[in-house]
Amino acid sequence: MSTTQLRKDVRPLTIDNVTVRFGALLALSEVSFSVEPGAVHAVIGPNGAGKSTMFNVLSGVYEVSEGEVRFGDEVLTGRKPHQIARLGVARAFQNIALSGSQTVVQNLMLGRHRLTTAGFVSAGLRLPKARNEEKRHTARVCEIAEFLELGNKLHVPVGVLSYGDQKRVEVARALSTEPRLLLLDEPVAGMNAEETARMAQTVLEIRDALGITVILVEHDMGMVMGIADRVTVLDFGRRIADGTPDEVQADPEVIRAYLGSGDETDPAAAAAHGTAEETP
Amino acid sequence: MSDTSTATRLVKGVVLLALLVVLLALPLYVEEFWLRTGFAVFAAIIGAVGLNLLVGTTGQLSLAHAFFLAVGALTYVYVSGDPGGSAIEYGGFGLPPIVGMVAGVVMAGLAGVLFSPIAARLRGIYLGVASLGLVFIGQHLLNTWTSVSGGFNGRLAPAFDLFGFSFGGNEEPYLAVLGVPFGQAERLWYLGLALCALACWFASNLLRSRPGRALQNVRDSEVAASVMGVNVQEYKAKVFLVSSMYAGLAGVLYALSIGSVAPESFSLLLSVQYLAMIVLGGLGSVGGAAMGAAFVSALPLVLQQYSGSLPFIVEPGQPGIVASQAAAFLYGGAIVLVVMFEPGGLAGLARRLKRQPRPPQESPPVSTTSSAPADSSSGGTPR
Amino acid sequence: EEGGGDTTSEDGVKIGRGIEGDTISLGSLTDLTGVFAALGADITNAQALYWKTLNAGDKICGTYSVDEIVKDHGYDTQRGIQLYSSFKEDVLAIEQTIGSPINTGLAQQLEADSMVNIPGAWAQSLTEVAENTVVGSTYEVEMINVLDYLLEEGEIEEGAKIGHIYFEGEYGEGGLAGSEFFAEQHDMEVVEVQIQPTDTDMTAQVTKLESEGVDVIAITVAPGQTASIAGVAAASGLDVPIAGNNPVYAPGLLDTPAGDALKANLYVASPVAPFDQKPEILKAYQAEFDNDPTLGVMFGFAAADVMRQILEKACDDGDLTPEGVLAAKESIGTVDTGGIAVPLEFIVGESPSNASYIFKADDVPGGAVSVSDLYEGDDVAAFVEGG
Amino acid sequence: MNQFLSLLLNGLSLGAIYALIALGFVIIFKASEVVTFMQGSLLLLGAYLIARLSEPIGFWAAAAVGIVGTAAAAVLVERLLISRLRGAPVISLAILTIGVDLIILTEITRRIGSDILNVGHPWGGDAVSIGGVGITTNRALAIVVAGILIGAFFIAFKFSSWGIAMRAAAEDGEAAALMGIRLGWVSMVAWLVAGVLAAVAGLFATGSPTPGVTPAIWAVALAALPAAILGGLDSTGGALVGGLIIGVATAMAAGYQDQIAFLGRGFGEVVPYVVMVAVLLVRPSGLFGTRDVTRV
Amino acid sequence: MMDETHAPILEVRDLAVTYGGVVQALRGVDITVGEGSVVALLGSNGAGKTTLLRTLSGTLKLHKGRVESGEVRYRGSSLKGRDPARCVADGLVQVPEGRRIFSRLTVEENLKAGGLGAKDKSTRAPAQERVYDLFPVLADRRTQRAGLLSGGEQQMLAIGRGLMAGPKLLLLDEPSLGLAPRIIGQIGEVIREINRQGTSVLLVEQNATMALGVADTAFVLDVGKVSLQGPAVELAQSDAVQRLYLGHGAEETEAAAPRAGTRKTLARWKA
Ligand SMILES: Nc1ncnc2c1ncn2[C@@H]1O[C@H](COP(=O)(O)OP(=O)(O)OP(=O)(O)O)[C@@H](O)[C@H]1O
Ligand SMILES: Nc1ncnc2c1ncn2[C@@H]1O[C@H](COP(=O)(O)OP(=O)(O)OP(=O)(O)O)[C@@H](O)[C@H]1O
Ligand SMILES: CC(C)C[C@H](N)C(=O)O
Ligand SMILES: [Mg+2]
Ligand SMILES: [Mg+2]
Repeated sequence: MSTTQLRKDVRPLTIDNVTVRFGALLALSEVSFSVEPGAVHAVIGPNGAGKSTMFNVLSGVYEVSEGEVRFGDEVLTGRKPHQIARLGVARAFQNIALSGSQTVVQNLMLGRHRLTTAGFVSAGLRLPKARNEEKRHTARVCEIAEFLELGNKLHVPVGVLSYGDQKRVEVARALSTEPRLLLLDEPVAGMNAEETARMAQTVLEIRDALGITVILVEHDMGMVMGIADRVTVLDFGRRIADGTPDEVQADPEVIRAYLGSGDETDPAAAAAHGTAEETP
Repeated sequence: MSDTSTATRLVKGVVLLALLVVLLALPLYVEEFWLRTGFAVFAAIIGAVGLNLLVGTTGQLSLAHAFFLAVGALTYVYVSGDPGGSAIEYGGFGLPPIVGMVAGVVMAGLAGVLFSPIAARLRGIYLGVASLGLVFIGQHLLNTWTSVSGGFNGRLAPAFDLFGFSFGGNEEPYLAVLGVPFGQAERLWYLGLALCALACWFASNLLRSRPGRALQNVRDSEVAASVMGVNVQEYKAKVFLVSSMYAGLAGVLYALSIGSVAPESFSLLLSVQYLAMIVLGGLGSVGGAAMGAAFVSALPLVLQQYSGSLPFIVEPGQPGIVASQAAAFLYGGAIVLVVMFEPGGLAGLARRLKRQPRPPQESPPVSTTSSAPADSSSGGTPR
Repeated sequence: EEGGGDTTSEDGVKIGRGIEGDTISLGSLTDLTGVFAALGADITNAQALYWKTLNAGDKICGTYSVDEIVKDHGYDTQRGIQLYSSFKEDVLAIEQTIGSPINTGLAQQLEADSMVNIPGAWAQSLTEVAENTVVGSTYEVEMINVLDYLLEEGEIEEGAKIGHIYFEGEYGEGGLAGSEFFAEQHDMEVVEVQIQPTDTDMTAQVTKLESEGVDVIAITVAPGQTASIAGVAAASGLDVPIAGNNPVYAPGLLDTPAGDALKANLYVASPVAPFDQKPEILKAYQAEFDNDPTLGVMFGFAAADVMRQILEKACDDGDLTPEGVLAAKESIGTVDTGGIAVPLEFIVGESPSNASYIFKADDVPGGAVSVSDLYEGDDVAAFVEGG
Repeated sequence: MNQFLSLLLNGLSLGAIYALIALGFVIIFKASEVVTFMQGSLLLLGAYLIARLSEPIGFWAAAAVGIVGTAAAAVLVERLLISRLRGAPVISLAILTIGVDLIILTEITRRIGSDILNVGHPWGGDAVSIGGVGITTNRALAIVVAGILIGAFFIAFKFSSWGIAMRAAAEDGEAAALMGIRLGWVSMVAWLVAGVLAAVAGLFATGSPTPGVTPAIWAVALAALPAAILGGLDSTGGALVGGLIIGVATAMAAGYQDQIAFLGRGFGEVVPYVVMVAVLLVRPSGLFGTRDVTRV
Repeated sequence: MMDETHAPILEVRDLAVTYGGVVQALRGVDITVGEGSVVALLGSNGAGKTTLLRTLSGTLKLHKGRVESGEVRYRGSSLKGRDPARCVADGLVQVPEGRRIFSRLTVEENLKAGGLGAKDKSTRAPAQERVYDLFPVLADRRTQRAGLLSGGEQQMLAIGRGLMAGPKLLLLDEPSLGLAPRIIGQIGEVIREINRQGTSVLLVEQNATMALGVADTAFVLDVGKVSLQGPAVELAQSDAVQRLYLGHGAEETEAAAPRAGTRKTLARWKA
């Protein structure tokens, strides 16, 4: 754990026996784990293991078939996404879900939605209250953009940004909600090694400076093992491991299901060949 | 970046101001026909701006606009009109016109809110055609409910007045500016201009602020919007409310511009015309909707007024193409040309003239498909 | 607005709006591109021909030639009303306005502008406006006349069952009111079926009438539906007379598969004589235009002739201002168009005539033969009095 | 009972015509996600050509020329306009078709004038009796032809890759091109087929018991739109079922108008829409339409 | 390792491309892909990698891009003006960036769509079987709507779909995106395998470890120009590639930065 000064309202997250079914498919099966307040907690696992599904449960997009998720005293399961957002849970999507025609600032201002109040009437009539609010929050959002190295792209429509920058906007938008719990789904996909390192750095900064909890889903093991305080591993919807990065990396089950031999550059070791020829 | 944006904002302000001055001075120079056409255009602009909030901004394809216009128009004539009618008798409260106008706007809004739960279940073209059902059902209702509508031929609309200042009918008190007497047409022109300017101002404020951003994100990705804390159902209901209130006001002005209302006027055709306005104008922008509304509602009249002077036109009654047919050809052709050269609408043209950078996903993707418009979450979307 | 810019011409006639030198301008709000395009084109053609002939000959008052300003509203009410404002300062009167909703919408303005107007329709409500000059009997009277004719001829009997297919709106309801009144007088029953102008297939409607066992079909529809009704009735063996208001027929129907059925069963009441009574008009028309004329042509001639007579009267009275023309219309008494239209007398709120021409469809030039001269049903007087 | 059967048969035959038009909507939608508003004028064009030509060259030759001509017109529109706007918002394309529709409609209306053109079907106003219930030969043939055509398309979609190519092209043109799918070809074929279907529908829509070709038959296409939606805009079978449902509902509402008179006279006119909205409330993508699924 | 003397299947000479006439995405690029070789193309975001592939596959004009100068020769003939469908028919197949699977089609239909461009129809069934062998999860989900797959599963489908056409030259745009490490290894193996069977590959990757592991030669693209090129093994040793693409040296920055205080920080929001 770091020397972080926790935000006072950051609570532990408890995932209790969560099951999600799609027809016959068990996307999550009796998964339980808990996330310490102020931790960077990684969730990893093979493709289709249920990581994004877990995020969909946490943010209220999917309903659980069984089980419960609690954030402090609040039960998250059964609530609508916007209600969960109001509790301070924010999410950056795996597949970018920004408004391409709107600028970076406008996209980030959407993150302020839960923190602001201007309605149709006061916004439409440009009442002073709405204008002041807009000004204050725009300033904050620019700070956040600055923090994610988007300072020189504030007024560019996000649709023309490169993939890496759009990923950064995703993270920035989630941060703009001033969350207590931040969910990041593959934030460095499509980034090169150097950019990945910078993003890893940013995640640590977020945790330390803001004192909030971060759950990270990522396939870049360098990043995960570098910054996670704790790692949960899913496979076929089941939790197969949970522990510190070192423990998890050494777990044979995890190596078999997910990591492979660890040396991807050596083709002989990759299971691929075997799969191609030995699968009945 | 922000330097250029203040500069463009300045230019935009100057252009708008110049436009306003021209519009204010126009009644001193042009004929009544043009003022009346102008008033109809103002009404159309208000309706189109409202529809654009719904379709362009929020991505809810609606063809029900004619119905909401009808609610506004009928409420106005019923609340402010007197009982009458010879063949078919109809009722009326005879309240002051301003009351009728407000009631029209409110009732239309209410109708929109009532429809929104149905709308919430449907998407894309399915929503569009289902909302068309509202138009047919509404027309049937009006034809049947003759005590309100006056039946098939409709009923007269009371002239508007505000605190004793009449906008039609008796032209009192007498008013003349620079020697030009201000009669009904001139007065209506200013009424329309004022309401239209107000409606556009309100809508563009809305688009640039919290509710507008939420609506645009509902269009681009409902899931993302809700995860960011937007109550999607509530916002959809609200935008239906606002959009149909705009339609209601447009309906009231429509009644004033015709001087009467008949159920037949609020047909499928009117809905399609409104859709054409916002698409040809450019989805999502207030200026675009205004341009599109002017284009669709005035062009046929303008063409008919001038197509008589085309060389190949024959007098009505002679074999060949008469002026009004030529106007229809030209109008159809104009629609085709606009789409061919500016698929994103006339607003794109204006933007191109200003040579602003053009974001690739310019025109908001309102798809007529069943899927949520360009939802990046569907996995098939490029970066 | 000019206000009262009236002047007096050389020969002492007061003139004002719509007269420029020796030319009188008349307006026409027609439909050349909308649902009533066929009707509108025929009326417009006929009127153009009428004025062309007149301008080359006698002119109005021996002085004025007539110029038309024709506007096409495509049956769009808003457009019609805007187009009205585009020419109302320039025309003396309107010789044709198609579309009941447009006529209704214009009522107030017609009154304010003293704009004498000939609607292209025959609804009772139109007669309530003093400026409107309805050329013919109302739909109610028409329907009573044709049913009465059938009763008279023994095609139907007292106590019969009438199946009435009618349009939604004033036109259809006018016709229906006629048949209902007639049924009351003769102990008959009316089975009503309402349709929309856009319906083209009448199978379901006729099937219903057939199962009700009607003895006569009354129709207040458009030509397309007429053919379908006759065709379906014939195919299903419902061999009963069909009685229609004037807009139900067009000669082109005879070429359709329903042609024989129409010739056998259709009886139509009309404000204007069919072409067999006025072959010279048909000839003149066909010399100029190459389409198959409908009765709209006769109506166009009749309307133009009525307009001419009103203008002549106004001229004789020394007042060709709009107000003068309106006064002439009100004081003209009975108008005789030389057998083109029924005799007319304009009294606000009343059917301008009690008579109709009754014709049957036939393979003759113009597609119709009259089966009687001017015909006035026995019940019409009672209907007109009873209001 | 007899009335019921008669209405049913009549409704089915009307529905067969709707189904043909609806299938045109479906195919263009499948290939491009565009809802075309041109079906009405294409139908009118087809009927007009056949009617005008059947006098000089005989009905069958006229029918062939009319169908080919209408298909050619549709292809022309696709080549000259639609194909040049690849990537444009589909809603703009829909509006474009309104413009083209207006032009064609105006021209044909002008040419028809006040006439009612007779198509000159060899079967004229003949009627046949099915199970004691009469129906015109024209309509009976409409049912048969619609059944055959729609069946053929159903099979074509099921057992060839044509359907996949279309849907792929519609969802993501660029990715489809990268699969070797010829976008221009897919779109052209779709319009061609829609043109053929419109002309065939026009051929039957203007036969007995309808009098002949008037501009009013343009509106038949309007009734087919709710049919296509109700069935599911991307479903071939849906077009058939939707067409039949709307046809039968319309006929029943007209035939039993007294029984539903409490809803107001003329309610029959709104029946197609009421049926459609009711279906959509239960199945938001129509009866057989592909359900809309997205995930994040 | 492949023999460098092979005749090139693809030759790009002095290629310059712009978007909308203004954005210069490529500014004189020379790249050669030898017949039967695997070539890796690296470069940071926005370097022009995707633009190059679009030029090759004929989809550039769909993005309002234009070739300003230079030429591209594929198997000896110019690709100028060749439309995408022809390219596929000629064996030039691109797996696009960002998956671009047909989300409303089922998994199997996606694969079928991938096979539509193949000249030889008889190869479709075996090709499909091979894809299912490579990615068994796709076989399990044959009838599922592709849009419901997880991100990585969609990526597998995209790659599998590209293999269906039986390409001679396969252009892969970031195939490893969003894939689990084990699968990335597997993809590398697949690339070698199809290469062995005679397909040449041009591989665009951010995952340089994998790319340089399977490639014979590599190019690095930097703002529209080739900045480095050479045998993959040699390039992997170069400083720039080590730092930027292989992440070596990044760890130090990471560890050092917070203490150095050079990074921007974000204050908490109070309100
Ligand atoms: N809405 C849904 N309907 C049906 N199946 C679904 C749905 N959402 C997810 N799945 C299935 O559930 C499984 C888990 O998917 P999920 O997206 O959670 O995987 P993931 O762990 O995020 O994988 P990746 O690393 O590839 O993103 C997958 O097999 C997927 O196909
Ligand atoms: N459609 C387009 N219109 C305008 N500019 C574009 C377009 N597509 C790409 N660009 C620009 O061209 C340049 C090269 O982009 P390209 O997509 O080829 O980069 P890339 O190397 O593939 O990057 P990434 O690693 O992010 O995929 C970038 O500056 C980009 O902004
Ligand atoms: C000729 C009539 C059928 C006209 C009809 N009354 C109308 O609405 O204009
Ligand atoms: Mg995932
Ligand atoms: Mg790229």
